[in-house]
Amino acid sequence: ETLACEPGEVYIMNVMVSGHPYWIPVYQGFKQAAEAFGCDTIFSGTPDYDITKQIASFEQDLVKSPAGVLLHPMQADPFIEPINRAIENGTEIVTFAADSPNSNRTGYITSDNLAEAKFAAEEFVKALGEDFEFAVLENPGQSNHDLRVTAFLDYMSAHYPDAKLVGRQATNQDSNAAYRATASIVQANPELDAMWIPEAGSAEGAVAAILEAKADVMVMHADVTPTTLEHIKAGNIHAALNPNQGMQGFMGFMATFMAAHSEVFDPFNDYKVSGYNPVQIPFVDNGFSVITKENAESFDLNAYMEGRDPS
Amino acid sequence: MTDDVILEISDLSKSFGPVRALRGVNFELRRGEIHALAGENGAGKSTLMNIIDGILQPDSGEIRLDGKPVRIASPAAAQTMGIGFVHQEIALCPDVSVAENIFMATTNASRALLMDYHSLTQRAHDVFAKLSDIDPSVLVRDLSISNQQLVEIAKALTLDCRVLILDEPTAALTETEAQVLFGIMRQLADRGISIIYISHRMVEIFDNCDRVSVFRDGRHVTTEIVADITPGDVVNAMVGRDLGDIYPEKQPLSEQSEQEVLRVVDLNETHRFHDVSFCLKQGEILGFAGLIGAGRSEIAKGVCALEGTVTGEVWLNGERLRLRDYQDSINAGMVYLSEDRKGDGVFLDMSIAANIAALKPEQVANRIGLIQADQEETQAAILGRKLNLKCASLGDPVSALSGGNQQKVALAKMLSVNPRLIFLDEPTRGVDVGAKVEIHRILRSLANEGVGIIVISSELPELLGVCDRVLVIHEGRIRGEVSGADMTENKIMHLASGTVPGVAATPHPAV
Amino acid sequence: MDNTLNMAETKQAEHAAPLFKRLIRMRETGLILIILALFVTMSFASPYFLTWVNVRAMTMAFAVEGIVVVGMTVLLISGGIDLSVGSVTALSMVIAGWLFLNGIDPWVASGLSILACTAIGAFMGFFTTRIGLHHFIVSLAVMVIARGACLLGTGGRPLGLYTLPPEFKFIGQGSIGPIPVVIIIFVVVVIAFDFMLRRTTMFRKVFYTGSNEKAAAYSGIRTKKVVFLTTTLCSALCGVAGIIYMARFGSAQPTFGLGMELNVIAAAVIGGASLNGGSGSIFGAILGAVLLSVVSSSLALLDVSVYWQDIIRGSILLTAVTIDHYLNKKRR
Amino acid sequence: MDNTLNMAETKQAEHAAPLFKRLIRMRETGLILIILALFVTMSFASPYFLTWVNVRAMTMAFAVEGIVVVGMTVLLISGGIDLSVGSVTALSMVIAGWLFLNGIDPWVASGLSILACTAIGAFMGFFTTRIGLHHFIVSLAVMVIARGACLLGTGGRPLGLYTLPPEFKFIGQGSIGPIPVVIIIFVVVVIAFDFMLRRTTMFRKVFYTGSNEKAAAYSGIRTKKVVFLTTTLCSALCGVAGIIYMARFGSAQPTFGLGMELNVIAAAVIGGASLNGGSGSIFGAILGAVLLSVVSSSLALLDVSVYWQDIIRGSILLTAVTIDHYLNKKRR
Ligand SMILES: Nc1ncnc2c1ncn2[C@@H]1O[C@H](COP(=O)(O)OP(=O)(O)OP(=O)(O)O)[C@@H](O)[C@H]1O
Ligand SMILES: Nc1ncnc2c1ncn2[C@@H]1O[C@H](COP(=O)(O)OP(=O)(O)OP(=O)(O)O)[C@@H](O)[C@H]1O
Ligand SMILES: [Mg+2]
Ligand SMILES: [Mg+2]
Repeated sequence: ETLACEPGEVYIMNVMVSGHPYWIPVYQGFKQAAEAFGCDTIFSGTPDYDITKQIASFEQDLVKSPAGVLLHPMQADPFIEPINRAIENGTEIVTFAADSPNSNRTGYITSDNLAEAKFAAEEFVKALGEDFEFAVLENPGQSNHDLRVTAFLDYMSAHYPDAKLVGRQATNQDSNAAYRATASIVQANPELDAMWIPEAGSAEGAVAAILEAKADVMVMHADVTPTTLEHIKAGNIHAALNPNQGMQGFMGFMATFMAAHSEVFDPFNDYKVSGYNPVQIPFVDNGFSVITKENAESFDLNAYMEGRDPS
Repeated sequence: MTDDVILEISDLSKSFGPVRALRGVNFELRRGEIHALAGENGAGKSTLMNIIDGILQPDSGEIRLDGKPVRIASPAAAQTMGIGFVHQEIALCPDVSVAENIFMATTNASRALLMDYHSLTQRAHDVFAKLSDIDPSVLVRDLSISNQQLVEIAKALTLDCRVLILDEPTAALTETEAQVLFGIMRQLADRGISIIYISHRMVEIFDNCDRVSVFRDGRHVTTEIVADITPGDVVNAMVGRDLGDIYPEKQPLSEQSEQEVLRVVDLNETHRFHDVSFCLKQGEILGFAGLIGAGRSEIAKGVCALEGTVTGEVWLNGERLRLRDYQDSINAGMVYLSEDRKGDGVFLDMSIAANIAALKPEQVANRIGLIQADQEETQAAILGRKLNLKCASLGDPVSALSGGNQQKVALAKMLSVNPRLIFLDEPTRGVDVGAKVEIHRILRSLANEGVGIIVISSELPELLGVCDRVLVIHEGRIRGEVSGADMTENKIMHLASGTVPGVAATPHPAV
Repeated sequence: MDNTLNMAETKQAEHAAPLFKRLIRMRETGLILIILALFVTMSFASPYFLTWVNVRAMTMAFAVEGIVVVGMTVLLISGGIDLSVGSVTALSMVIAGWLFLNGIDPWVASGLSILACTAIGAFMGFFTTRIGLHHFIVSLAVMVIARGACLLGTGGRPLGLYTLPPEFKFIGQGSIGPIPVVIIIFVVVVIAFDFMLRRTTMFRKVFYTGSNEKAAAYSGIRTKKVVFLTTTLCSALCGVAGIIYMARFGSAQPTFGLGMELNVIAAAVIGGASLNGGSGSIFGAILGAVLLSVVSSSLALLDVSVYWQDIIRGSILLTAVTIDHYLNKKRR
Repeated sequence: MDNTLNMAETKQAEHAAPLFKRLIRMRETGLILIILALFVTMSFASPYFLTWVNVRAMTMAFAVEGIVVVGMTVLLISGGIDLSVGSVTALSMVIAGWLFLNGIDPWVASGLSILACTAIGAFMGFFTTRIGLHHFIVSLAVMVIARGACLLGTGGRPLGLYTLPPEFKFIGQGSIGPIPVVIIIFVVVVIAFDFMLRRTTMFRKVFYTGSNEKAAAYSGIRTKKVVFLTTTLCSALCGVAGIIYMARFGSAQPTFGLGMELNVIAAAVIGGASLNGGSGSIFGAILGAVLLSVVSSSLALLDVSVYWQDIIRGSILLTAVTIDHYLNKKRR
């Protein structure tokens, strides 16, 4: 007997700011895995950056009694109670890209922000030596972006104390704010060699400012947009580190599906007595790609989505 | 005056919901005449004018201009037909200079691309040369209400119109300014311009107008040539009965009490008034006279701690008041009726009942501070009836009332707290003769009950008729005092304009 | 006389069909009809709509914000406006959370936090009434400052507060019978303020002040004090809302409430509050919040494509306001 | 008479030192002083501040938004307000970008996009003037709808427009001599509108309408038309700004301009525009934008900690507005 969905068995992927393009390839991976098992999927969440609305949409998902929800919780703790309630009522929950570690969710799929930060640091050192000036833009309050920056700074100060942090500005994914901040940083630090930016929106503005100032700065950032992709092709941006979104969605589905079909799994532990789901996956790393001039062509989301159904 | 009819209105009707403001009205205006409109508050005068100016559309009826039926769709359309209108309620742009306000319509109509501020100011100066000495470059928001009224008039005079409508233009003006206006009106009429003049002051109608039309309850009652009738006839037609004596009996000399209701000693305000001392005896009605901007309102507000930083002493019924603000004054029983009813007298978008309760909402509330709607209505109904307030429902917003009825609401608000002393600044502004008589009677009976009454009025006959004693204010100082036989228009005018050396004011009351 | 007659007539009519008449004359009737229509449509469109779980989720989605809507409505009526509600709410969570993590009893911490928010309101009240700046600009500056304080207090990372005692979490997560405590608090606050605003002399002065500040001053009302108090009240209610959010989420989020101000003001305005002051009602504002929230929730429930959701949401909002406008016009 | 005397005095003084007097009497003088003070402080604090490159960068940071500020100021003066500026600007980029990617000449695409934005403005104008809804609520709905249209047109993905021809990119990235084209366009727009608003009869009607709509209508001004046109103008200028942004960033971002409305309104208000209509100036509003932008840039230049920046920014804003208020009070 093979594992497959019953008719009407549905899996939901719930996110915040649901119009953001980041989710598109994730959902494609989610769907591809679901199709392989004959399952139905729904893309859900709130278009707003609003925790209350995301919780409401999550609770509304539960009205449909899905077998499982792959959830990107906007904040960790507010979701503890809703997640636990969902599991009690028979819907399995797996988190991705952001976690709710104190809840009873069975799995967590993410890219390793520490690994990204480490890679970026080593890449700078490879090109610039151990003694250079660098700046970061950041987005306080957004956990994964925060982690990318703090991990980078920690790594640099631990391993390359000679490199000097000369600018650190919050630009909150706003390209105009990033433009302004970068322009000022470049002014104040004519010797600036490198910049690390945790997301692509700010990178667009930062590159514009650097080009205008005709400064020689090595830029790396996480995530990617068509514009930064073009900048990579043109050599204005050294590289972008892009989480493997497809894998995130695909593994996300697998983890959710397995949690919902845990009856096939009978591990050597106390789950029967203690009554928890045996499919516990503390952490899956979906990996990341390094986008450079050479491979940029393959990261055109519009080309990828050609002929695919976004919903 | 010629006989050709320029504007003709027949069978015009207009309703506001259940209120039938105009019912089949007929009216005609001839070239070069000054045609007065008279009628009680709410008779429909302003409504008719608003229709002629295109602000309101009639429900039925016909308007003919030069014999041709017309539809006046908007004030802009009225303007192109040569109709100019000075509104009962001042409508000026407060953030804009006087000069620009005056020439707003001209600016609008002109094809010029750029503003010519210099010529604007120059022309405004010319207009004011006859009228007043307002600086055309100041912002309208910095003008007093009377000066704003003058701007309104100046605005109308610059219009190139054939029909000029003046809706109670003199309500806030003193005799002097009013006379200037009448002079200008006559010149215009002689040039063939037709003027519709609305006023509740019979004297003005009889001194300056050619014909008079009387309205009652939205109906046109009669149109007469002024020379053929008497003010009594007009009042009779308006009210439907004879009013008898317009002013109540004065306080007989014999009954004058020595008991002081109010005593003000050495009241000073750096910019507005100086060394003001006076007292008010029980049973007496005191008047403040003066020219526009003399400082009458400011003194009253100063006494009530309503505005400005004032030094000096105020004693009410023998007790020294130390007022932090107007709230304290109200609590002490001293209230001030504002001259600018639209600006600070009423809450236009709130109900009549709520307006009347505003001074002390606690009065219509139960012990734990909950407003009792029925008590609120009852209070409003009682006061409304007393003042002959005409309204569809006490729950209507004040904005739905005619000008004079709004004034009655403002007055009712003052009376609602049973004050010990009332300053009434232009109390009968825009109020019809019938109601005026009523208000004067109320004032007298309040005075007889021991309530202090101080009346500020630009209408000298009113001051003479109502007050037992009048203080004349000139440039922020008390210039003199008249009472008894001394109380004549002539004497007051001389004192007010400063052409007579100031006679000693009320001797300082010994403290 | 005409008026006495007319008045008598009105009185009579009122007695004839008092409830119906009063309903028709109510400002809020239009909104109620629109929301009812939405409910009926939705219950045909989705079998899940009228389930208890869904209704509960929808109510929970606006209940706490509803408390802020109450404060904003009172402030709008008095003629003010407050853009800082979102950050002050967040700051309330952050202060209370920070104090709690530093060993202070959560109830005491909450009290102190609400007090701090009240002080912020007083601060804004000072600048608007004493110095005479516009509410818009003062509250905008405070919005930025309070958000900065949130970041400073948390280092930009949410404070995890799952160690809050259960009796405290009960405020945000518990239920009495089937009804969540949050909803109970919300309903109590709404009813209390709606009643006070309609009936007490104290709040009547808020209407006078907002309707015509000068006339109010000329009626002896200490208008500056009134505006000062409404400004303070609004921030205090943000403080309360922040505490409830904290109990509900078990965390304090420095980025909470971004953009909340527009939502809250929109709710009040849809419900009949005038941005020029002088009119508005709590009941109406809450209906406005319900409308906004139900539309969002419905679109989520119907699985409408994200790319269409905003367009539909905006269009429904515009349509609803237009219909309400016409219904009110007729009624007058 | 007292006032005649005063008038004479004023007249005389005016002739004595006309320029100085006029400067002192200008509404904007206070702001200029504050900005100057900021500049002086900053040039001591950082040697990089007064370099051409930095000034250029600071100007670039607000130049395009400055065009939107112009539109908003005119709208505010006429008594309206527009919350949709951010999304309409984004939509302008998206429409033009989408058309360009579908093979239409970028200049034609830009023209069509500006036209579309103008139509959106006309749509809002219709709802506010003909139906009689409040600007706030209409523009809020349109803000949501336009944002939705951005998402729909792009699938939420920014459109990469790297292939835009260089002569088009020149608008956003080129320079004439040392001066960027963006700044030239900005300065021309500002000077043109400032002049028109001060001097042309057409724009004076905007002041009249905003100051007292009734009085303006009584003078024959078609106030609804005026408000309709200012609403349309504001959106049209958002369209222009969107095109310049597109040329500058070489991409169309559906999420661009979130929260722009508050910034833009704040600039206008700091510069003396009244939210009740009737007063304001382009020059002042631009000074407001300069103030906001220079503060941000300075904080970045001084590398102030992220966690302190908001607090300092808000405090400077509040202080500046307060000082400006007192300077204006004195001047009167
Ligand atoms: N906008 C309105 N809504 C409802 N009723 C109105 C409105 N405007 C006027 N009315 C009513 O129409 C009637 C006529 O009012 P109008 O203003 O024409 O009186 P008026 O003769 O000018 O009185 P006054 O001498 O007091 O100015 C009044 O009963 C008034 O209440
Ligand atoms: N807000 C104000 N700011 C500056 N001056 C004012 C203000 N209000 C009044 N004044 C001035 O104070 C003086 C006294 O004005 P007030 O209104 O008391 O005069 P009044 O005798 O009541 O005359 P009226 O009301 O008929 O104009 C005038 O010169 C007036 O211009
Ligand atoms: Mg009238
Ligand atoms: Mg006066």
